[in-house]
Amino acid sequence: MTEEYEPNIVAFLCNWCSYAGADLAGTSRTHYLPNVKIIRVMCSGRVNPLFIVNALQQGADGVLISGCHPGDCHYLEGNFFARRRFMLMRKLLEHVGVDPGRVNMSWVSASEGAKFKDVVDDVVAKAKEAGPMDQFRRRQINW
Amino acid sequence: MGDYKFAKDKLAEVLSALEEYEVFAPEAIGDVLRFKAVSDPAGVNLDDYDNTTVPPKELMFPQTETLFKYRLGQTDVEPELPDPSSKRVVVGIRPCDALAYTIVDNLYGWDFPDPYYQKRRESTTLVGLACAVPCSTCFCPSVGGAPASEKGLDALMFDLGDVYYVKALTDKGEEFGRAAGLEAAGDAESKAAAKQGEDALAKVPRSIETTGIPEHLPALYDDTFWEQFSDRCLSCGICTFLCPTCHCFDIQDECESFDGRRARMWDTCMFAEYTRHTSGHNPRPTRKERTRNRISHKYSYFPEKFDVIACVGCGRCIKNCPVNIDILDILEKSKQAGAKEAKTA
Amino acid sequence: MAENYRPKIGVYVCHCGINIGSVVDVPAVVEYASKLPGVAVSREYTYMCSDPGQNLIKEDIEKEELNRVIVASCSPRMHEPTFRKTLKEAGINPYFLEMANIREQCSWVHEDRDEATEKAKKLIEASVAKALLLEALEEKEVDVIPSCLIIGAGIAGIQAALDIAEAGFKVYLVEKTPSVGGHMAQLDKTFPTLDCSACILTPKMVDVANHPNIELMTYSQLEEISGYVGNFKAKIRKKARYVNFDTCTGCGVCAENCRLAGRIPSEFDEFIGMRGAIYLPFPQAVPAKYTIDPQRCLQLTKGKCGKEGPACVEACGPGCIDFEQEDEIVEIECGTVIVATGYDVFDCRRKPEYGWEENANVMTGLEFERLVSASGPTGGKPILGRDKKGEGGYEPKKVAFIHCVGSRDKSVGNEYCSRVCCMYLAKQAHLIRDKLPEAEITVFYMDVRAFGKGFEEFYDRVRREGIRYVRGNPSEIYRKGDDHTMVIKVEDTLTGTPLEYEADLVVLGVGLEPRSDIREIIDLFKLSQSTDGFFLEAHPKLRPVDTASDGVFLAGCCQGPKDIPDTVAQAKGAASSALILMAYGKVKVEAQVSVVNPDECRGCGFCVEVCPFGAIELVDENRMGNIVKVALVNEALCKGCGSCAAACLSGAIQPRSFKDEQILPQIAVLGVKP
Amino acid sequence: MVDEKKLQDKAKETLIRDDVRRLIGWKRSTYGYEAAPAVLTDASQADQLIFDPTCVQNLASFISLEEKKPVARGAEPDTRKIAVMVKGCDSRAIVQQLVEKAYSRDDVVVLGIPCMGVIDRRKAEKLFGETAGQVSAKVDKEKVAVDIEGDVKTVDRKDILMDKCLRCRYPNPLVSDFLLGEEVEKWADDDFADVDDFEKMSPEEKWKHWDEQFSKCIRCYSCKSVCPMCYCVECVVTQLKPQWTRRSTDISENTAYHIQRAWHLAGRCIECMECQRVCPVDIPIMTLNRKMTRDVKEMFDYEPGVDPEGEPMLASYNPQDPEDYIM
Amino acid sequence: MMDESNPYLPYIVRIEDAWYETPVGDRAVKTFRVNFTDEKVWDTWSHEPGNCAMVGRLGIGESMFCISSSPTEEGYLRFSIMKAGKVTSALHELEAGDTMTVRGPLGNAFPMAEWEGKNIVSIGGGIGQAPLRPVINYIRHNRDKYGDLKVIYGARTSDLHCFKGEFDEFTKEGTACHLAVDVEEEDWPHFVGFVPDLLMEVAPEPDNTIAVTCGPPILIKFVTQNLEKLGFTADQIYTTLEERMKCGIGKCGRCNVGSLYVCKDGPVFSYATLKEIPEAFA
Ligand SMILES: Cc1cc2nc3c(=O)[nH]c(=O)nc-3n(C[C@H](O)[C@H](O)[C@H](O)COP(=O)(O)OP(=O)(O)OC[C@H]3O[C@@H](n4cnc5c(N)ncnc54)[C@H](O)[C@@H]3O)c2cc1C
Ligand SMILES: Cc1cc2nc3c(=O)[nH]c(=O)nc-3n(C[C@H](O)[C@H](O)[C@H](O)COP(=O)(O)OP(=O)(O)OC[C@H]3O[C@@H](n4cnc5c(N)ncnc54)[C@H](O)[C@@H]3O)c2cc1C
Ligand code: SF4
Ligand code: SF4
Ligand code: SF4
Ligand code: SF4
Ligand code: SF4
Ligand code: SF4
Repeated sequence: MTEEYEPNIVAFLCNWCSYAGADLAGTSRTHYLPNVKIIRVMCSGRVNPLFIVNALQQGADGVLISGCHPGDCHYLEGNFFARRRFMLMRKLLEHVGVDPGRVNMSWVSASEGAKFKDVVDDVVAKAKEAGPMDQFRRRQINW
Repeated sequence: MGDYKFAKDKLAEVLSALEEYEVFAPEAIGDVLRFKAVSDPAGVNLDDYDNTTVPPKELMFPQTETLFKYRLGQTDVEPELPDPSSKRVVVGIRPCDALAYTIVDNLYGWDFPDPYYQKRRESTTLVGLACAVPCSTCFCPSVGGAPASEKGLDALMFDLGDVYYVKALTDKGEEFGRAAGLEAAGDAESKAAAKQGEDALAKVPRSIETTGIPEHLPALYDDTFWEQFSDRCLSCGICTFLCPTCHCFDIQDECESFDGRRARMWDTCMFAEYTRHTSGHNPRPTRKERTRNRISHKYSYFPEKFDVIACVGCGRCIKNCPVNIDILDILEKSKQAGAKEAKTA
Repeated sequence: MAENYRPKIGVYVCHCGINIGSVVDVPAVVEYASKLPGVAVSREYTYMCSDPGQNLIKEDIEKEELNRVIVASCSPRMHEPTFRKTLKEAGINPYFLEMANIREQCSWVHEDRDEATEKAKKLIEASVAKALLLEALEEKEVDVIPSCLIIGAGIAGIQAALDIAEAGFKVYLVEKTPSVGGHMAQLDKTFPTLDCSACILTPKMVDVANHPNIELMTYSQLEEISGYVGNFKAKIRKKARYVNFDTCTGCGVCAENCRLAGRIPSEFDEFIGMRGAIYLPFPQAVPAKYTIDPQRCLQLTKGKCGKEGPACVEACGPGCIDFEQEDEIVEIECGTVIVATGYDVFDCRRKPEYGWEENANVMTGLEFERLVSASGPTGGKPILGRDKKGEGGYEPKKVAFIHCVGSRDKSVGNEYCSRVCCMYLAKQAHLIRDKLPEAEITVFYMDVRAFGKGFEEFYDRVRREGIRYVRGNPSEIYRKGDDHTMVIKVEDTLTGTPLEYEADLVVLGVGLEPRSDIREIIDLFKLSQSTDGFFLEAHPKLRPVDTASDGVFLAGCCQGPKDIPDTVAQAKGAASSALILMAYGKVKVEAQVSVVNPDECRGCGFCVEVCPFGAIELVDENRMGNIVKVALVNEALCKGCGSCAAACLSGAIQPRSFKDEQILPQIAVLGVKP
Repeated sequence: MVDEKKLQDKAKETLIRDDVRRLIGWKRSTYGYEAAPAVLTDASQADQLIFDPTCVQNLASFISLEEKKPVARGAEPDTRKIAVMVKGCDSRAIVQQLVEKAYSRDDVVVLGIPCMGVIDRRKAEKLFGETAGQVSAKVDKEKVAVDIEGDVKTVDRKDILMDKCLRCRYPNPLVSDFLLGEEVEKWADDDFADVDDFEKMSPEEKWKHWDEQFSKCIRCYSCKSVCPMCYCVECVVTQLKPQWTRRSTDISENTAYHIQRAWHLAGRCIECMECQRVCPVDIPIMTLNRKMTRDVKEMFDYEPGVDPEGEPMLASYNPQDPEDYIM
Repeated sequence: MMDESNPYLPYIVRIEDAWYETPVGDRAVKTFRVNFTDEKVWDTWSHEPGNCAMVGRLGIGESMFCISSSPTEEGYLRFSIMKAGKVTSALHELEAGDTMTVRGPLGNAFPMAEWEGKNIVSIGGGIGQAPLRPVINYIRHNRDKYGDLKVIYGARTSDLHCFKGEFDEFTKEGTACHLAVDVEEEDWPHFVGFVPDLLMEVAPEPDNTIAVTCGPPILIKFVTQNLEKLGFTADQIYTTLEERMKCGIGKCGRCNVGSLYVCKDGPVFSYATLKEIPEAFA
């Protein structure tokens, strides 16, 4: 598994902080890796943990959920629920044998464009370490 | 037709000799047995096995099966038919499960014959293994079977201690004997086998008299009799998924961006969604109707259409039902209820 | 246009000048998009957001009967409203728009042309996948309560209040301290014109107190706010002043008699002057009503004041003093909110090397303002080192001003420029020159930023008044001996010579910082902060007074450092934004609200527990003759956050435009490796 | 120990009540080591009822299993109560169902039974083989006596009782209107050693383990059908719009199904172990549930099914919740 | 006939024309006129009024619909499809030029030959007119073989009437058309009320007459009751049944009513047959 592979990461970013943070990374021309593809949701609390399972089934090598820092949720408390959910979902996936490095969460505020870059780099590095996530992929299965 | 035998410890060799066949035999994962294509003949063990949990119906009618593939935007479809020339042999199938094929054949051969099922049937040789000790929930003799029933089989093996006695029953069975390079058996083996069959028959633990059942079940259509069972049914469908004669399926399209397939997968009349219309109307809205349909289908509707009860008495539904819904219990009680119904009518 | 029609999608890929086109291979992306399912038109254009760009979309909608539009350009946070409007004008539902952010997420962050192009393709494909399942949404309007709540009565709050009140709308102006005025009231003269701060501010303060449309609540604090744009409900705590507000005439006899008179450092005078436990913060305070400091008042803290009981009670003619007074909670309803809570000056304790805490003759710019103010503790005389009775002291002979204290300084965490210090130090240098023509005045600066109207001229004038500007950033300031001589260690960076400059008054040009209590407001309104810690505006350029919360606007220094003219301008901007809503009288409520499928809801109420806005309740539903409980969403309260959807196990509740069935196809596209 | 006579009398008394529609208890099964649930509507049937260690089923499941039949126009729906017998573990299902508003407390009559443990059919079959005969049993602090058609065999509790009983923390019902029998003393605690053991595996080993287990799954959904907490009108796993999981049985869909199910039971599973018991292909489903139970307890200090006033775990939070891996 | 060797394989058809019968929205009815992409199929194709077909869209699935054109309308097939769930919604997205899949003809048919020489009364409601339309057209195109033809049809509102234009045509040809809406509406010249009531008003003579009816279950129930009141015997009444279907060829198991498979033994049944099967009215 040493052969270099480019992991594919699906990210769910809340509109108010993290998506804005990613925008800021853009406006400040902060270069980061292209492996992460962003889906915009209004709040990290919107992200159904089963989305992760689905993303892995589709062939993603990792996922990232990112929201406002605790206490800063535009919707008051959505990220608190999200935190609970993903703390737990990660454990569940880990128990099933999914490398925990594939499930990532971050708090990125609208002003943390630079942090967003760091998060992306980190998530990609972890997915690289975990190797390609083939076992779970729908289209990998022979039908 | 010839009689053959081989030493029990030669099983692996015999299986290895079947080069031109894809060989299927029961395989254990933990305590659960299921027929699987044999990858390592030495690993096959036909001792101490009652029957597989999942019936070998999956060999003719896999739980999930591609009907055809396509590419969106193109105007042709590509059927995924099994190749009838690829020969398969199932070693160790129990007589009840082989009998089940003969029942399902009726339906899959009816009018629009089902090529997927039929092609698999045609290409498969069934080498049965007679039951020396019947299972705890078995009642095959009551529905036309027996621990050493030959119906539907191409060959039948008997476990005679040190040797397997193999009785070829059809040409396919003969061919199997030849391909496996079996030696001819003698009278002794054939007698021992017959004896074993009789003994086993006597040991079958449960039974039911089926005469009249197909006729009186419809009369119980609205009877509250069903509820004493259906009230505790989970609608889980184990009974039907595991039944060797249950043949219902769902068809769904699956697509990966542009590549798609239409596939069918096992379904069960015990699920509420099975009959639910899009409008929300459900002709079988509660477990009562569903339980009634399962039993009636096997013991009344199917016989009415095809003149044979769609049950081989394998006892899987009894054994695996988590809430002790016991088909024999239902049938027995249906007789009492039927009698009552008749009286009041 | 019928929603059920087969989706006909138009994809519009923007070059954004060269912002996108220089990195992403736009023609290749356009070509790729044209083959995606449902795509009828795929085009490129230099500036999609320009009029011709929008017209292109409109024409296609008309000619090609498009019913879905995808604009691949900048962030939806930038132009989603623009293109929604385009769709609307072209006669299709504005929610049939999806944007692919190929600028912020592609061309600006990736260099490799191929990688960026591939990613752009994927992002558009995901947008197409979602667009296929978009639904038409209805934009509803609710009435806007014609009143505005303004928090903070510095010059920003005052100006906004007056503008709104003048326009005929009700204003609730809430000020934490006993008087309006804010920092501006503390200033002596104001740069660059040197108007007397009090002279220009006081009339406004009086107006605010007297305006029939303004309900002024000083010494008050916002406690709770709920609701949504157009319909806020607020709870305001009016703190007990222990003085009857209505009968107090402001005569001040009480304060004169207070047993602690002149013994408590006055916050208004930046603690260099004194007040009593009952006090008026400053003579021109509005309202001119006295307040008892509950932390210091002997009666209130010890239960006993002197032998004969509280002196103030004795002294007060109209008998206003009431120790039993309690805080009062006022509930109000308002349609809009302006936050104008201002700033704090940099806390010099965070720069101990300047010795501010230990040395009375090292003072902040704000302290200096009080020192030279005619209404200040010294009556405007620059006298230092007086004793407790206000006697003695000296006039400084050598005065030093230090620029950029707590600004542009990574070591204290403030990278930004505070924008006013250069000018106020120049102003102060001028003032001291005025008062002490003989003094030696030196200003230590990094650079001088005199960017405003009349600033450079003013700076030039000050320099010509015999004030020395030395370029250097002092590393240390310490007391030389027992007298008041301070040594400033600094390197003149123009000549490269290290200096040890001596002065007997050092003024630190402290910068502006977010208020230390800023969290109170953040927690109440869920506002975001920018990196510098000030409130984050909705857009730094185009929506500088708006926040992410609809109906809540920003004015003044709470959004970032600025001088008075800018503060006033922004206050007027915030006022006009609030006025737009109130004048129109209606506001669109979120269309992307959640909906419940009552056939799938199991009535568990998880969503009810999760919803931060209390927008969901369980109601009875007749399911084929059986009464069951199901969830129901109040669309006016729902903000569309979608937390409920993630909590609902059966997927019965879904936020419109972000439904599971709309997100899953996006995952399906983006999950696959290119 | 429960006096069956008293139990039957109480059942009769309950069934006679005007406001009770049906009573769910246990009766002797037609064969084998597990009793059968009995759904009674008439006091005359109460004599069938039993309670002994063969009474494994969690009858709380049947409250939600009963379909709400369409009511003809003009007719009144039957809103009478359901009476249900519950063991200690099962009673947590009632509590959790109440937390989740599956019904209100007034809709049920709970007949609680202190329990000393129930038989694991699989363990029994290993010990004594399958049987076509009827079985009854007795249990005390040390031993279980199994009576197979008169043939009595006595074994150690740990060899035959269900795993959940060996670590049972709630042998006495947490909610009941009537207690049938005397409360018993708790004999065990739960240290989650099974979860710890499992966690020693590497991700690859875990995946391999589940790959083998999940590939057996025939997706009969019995594990979900039997679960007292799974009472959704339509389960997400069978929904078509959107379709979360496909019906095809392959390792991807099977795994997805099991993750979905375990996820949905996180903080809700009350450890009655019914799911694992009913699985026809012996998939150790509880391993996932146990992991969730342990982590929910450890991370959020939450235990489902003990406090009827409690908040649902996933619909609540604590600002101090852990967030160690969050960047 | 279908590919004999594999009844699961569909034909691909191209939509020649598609239009809405009722206002666009949920439960709208859209009619598709289709032709085989491979015109040779016509050589082996033959269907009768009442036959159905599985119509689908690759990637989505297929569902059962009756062929709403009569075999006498040559060169095309028609389907009128109500938007209900997954497949029908996907089909509604299609327009002229797009392709669909068709698998059929399936099921039995109305015994048109048997009915020759008889009077026919067709009683339909809503989308239930779809299986009746081929019967009517078959008779119109074989006018001399049948007796009197009466058409009774209703829907909730006139908007929701399917095949609106065609009734005028029938009337012009001399066929009596009785139309109804459930509730009063402006400019409605015809009957206001439910179809079973309209039936009583029209009161067809049972003598030598066959009544065919189709519509929502409640309509079928009251229409049959009223027909019996008018003197029709069970074997003079025909209707079609609807059950959930997947294979359409009697294999997948779910459409059984008693021992009959609606997809093969039906969907056309005489009331005489149905009376014997309690499940038929579930
Ligand atoms: C030393 C110094 C000299 C200056 N000199 C000049 C000058 O010469 N010319 C010039 O143009 N500018 C000058 N400035 C800048 C000027 O002070 C600001 O531009 C101006 O005061 C900003 O006004 P504001 O209303 O935004 O904030 P503030 O004046 O800070 O007012 C905010 C008000 O809100 C209140 N408040 C805060 N939080 C709450 C709450 N939670 N609830 C209720 N009320 C609250 C506060 O009590 C305060 O009254 C100077 C600044 C300094 C530090
Ligand atoms: C013999 C017959 C003739 C029909 N003729 C017509 C017609 O001419 N015009 C018309 O609009 N409708 C007709 N229907 C009904 C039509 O089949 C259903 O509306 C359609 O299957 C709903 O499918 P869906 O995929 O949109 O619904 P979904 O709920 O998304 O699909 C679920 C699946 O369930 C099955 N299903 C669900 N409801 C029904 C149902 N009522 N009948 C059969 N299968 C169902 C199908 O297999 C379908 O693929 C007919 C049904 C039958 C049995
Ligand atoms: S009905 Fe039961 S006993 Fe009969 S064949 Fe099926 S599983 Fe076996
Ligand atoms: S196995 Fe038992 S509980 Fe499950 S559906 Fe069949 S009869 Fe019902
Ligand atoms: S969470 Fe879902 S199921 Fe529960 S009440 Fe809310 S919408 Fe209904
Ligand atoms: S009960 Fe077992 S086989 Fe059935 S779905 Fe659950 S895990 Fe799979
Ligand atoms: S698995 Fe989830 S959606 Fe399905 S029934 Fe259980 S709780 Fe409901
Ligand atoms: S998941 Fe299993 S153990 Fe948990 S409550 Fe449901 S059935 Fe019981």
